[in-house]
Amino acid sequence: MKVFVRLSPDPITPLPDIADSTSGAVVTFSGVVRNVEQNQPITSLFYEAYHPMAETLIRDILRQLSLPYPCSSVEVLHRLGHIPIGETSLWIRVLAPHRAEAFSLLTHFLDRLKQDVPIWKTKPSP
Amino acid sequence: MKVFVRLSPDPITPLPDIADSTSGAVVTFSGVVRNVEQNQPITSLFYEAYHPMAETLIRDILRQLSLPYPCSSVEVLHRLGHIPIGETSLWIRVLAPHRAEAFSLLTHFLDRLKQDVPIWKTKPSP
Amino acid sequence: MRILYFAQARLAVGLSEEAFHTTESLSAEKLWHLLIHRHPALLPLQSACRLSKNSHFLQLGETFHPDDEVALLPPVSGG
Amino acid sequence: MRILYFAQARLAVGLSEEAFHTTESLSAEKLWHLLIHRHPALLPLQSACRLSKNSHFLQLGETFHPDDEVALLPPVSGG
Repeated sequence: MKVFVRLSPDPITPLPDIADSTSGAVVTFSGVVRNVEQNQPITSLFYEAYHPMAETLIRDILRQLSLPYPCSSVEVLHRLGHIPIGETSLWIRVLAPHRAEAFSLLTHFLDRLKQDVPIWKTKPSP
Repeated sequence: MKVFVRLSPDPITPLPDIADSTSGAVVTFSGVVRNVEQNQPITSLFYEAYHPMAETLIRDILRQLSLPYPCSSVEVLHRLGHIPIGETSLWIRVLAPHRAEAFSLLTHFLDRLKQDVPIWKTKPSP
Repeated sequence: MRILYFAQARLAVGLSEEAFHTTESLSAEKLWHLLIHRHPALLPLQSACRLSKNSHFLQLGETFHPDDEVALLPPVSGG
Repeated sequence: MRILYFAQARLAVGLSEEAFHTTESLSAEKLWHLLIHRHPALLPLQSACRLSKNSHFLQLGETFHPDDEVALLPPVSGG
């Protein structure tokens, strides 16, 4: 399984399409900063990461998940720093021969990301 | 829930981004014609639809699924006619406040699509 | 009555649609009987095909009327 | 030892990292005790924070050595 991970303060732009006629399913997830956080209106969120550990853990989790859910490619972009509402904080694309593996790997990865990977969002101090 | 459905022989190009700061999750699914179909190498597939019934059923299914899985927007593009391998036959984008509803609506919709909606793929006659 | 054939039904019959003249209402069983009489290649498809009436799946006990649009719907495979 | 503070730990301490001089190995309990002594605002975070040692979650029974990089990891919330 090809894995690409990038944590960066740059705005996220989706990666170019991958030409792969063995993959019948492409599933993309974008996480967008909403205008409310814990029921409070906000204008941006601040994301920080423990960078080397976060990237290592993301790769470890994807390697583990590729055993039950074999996919051909997973790309993960996570933006850090101040992100205004309406902009993308997380972008993930999964390619797989069939849709079931792609959805399973993606949803399990998101659960693990939000449980274990050292990335945090905080409201900017007023 | 906003619903957009288009069945068309034109190649699929993803719809423009939707600016919506109330939706924290955007999930996109692309179905791509693979280079094998039922273990046989192929170069294209032929898709046909019972057009008005297919579109009506897609809208009915989405309306039903929006009750347990409230999402803000669903767009469905299905290409018809001859589709070469590597090209997209189906493109679906779901926006929702949270990712759980988006994934649930999308995966249930795909199951129903492949069970009930009168769209067929056949191998082109040699 | 207008009959639409899709996918394997279209390939079996060699037509995507045809007119079917009847002056009376027909049950699904009676219609299948008449269609298979006209197109014997439909016989192996009968058990797998669903029927629609005017763009809706035929409900149990519903009958077809002379002006209906009927479609033979083999197992679907979209996506 | 180098201590990294993230998110609520960073906000409580007012620093994102600091040096912590020790000549001996420390258990997690001992390190928490010393850090809370220096930064009392960390006390309410102790039960929720995980610790890492050189970019890995601290394993049960592992100790910290004078050259380690230690991070205080509040409950994560990425995505």
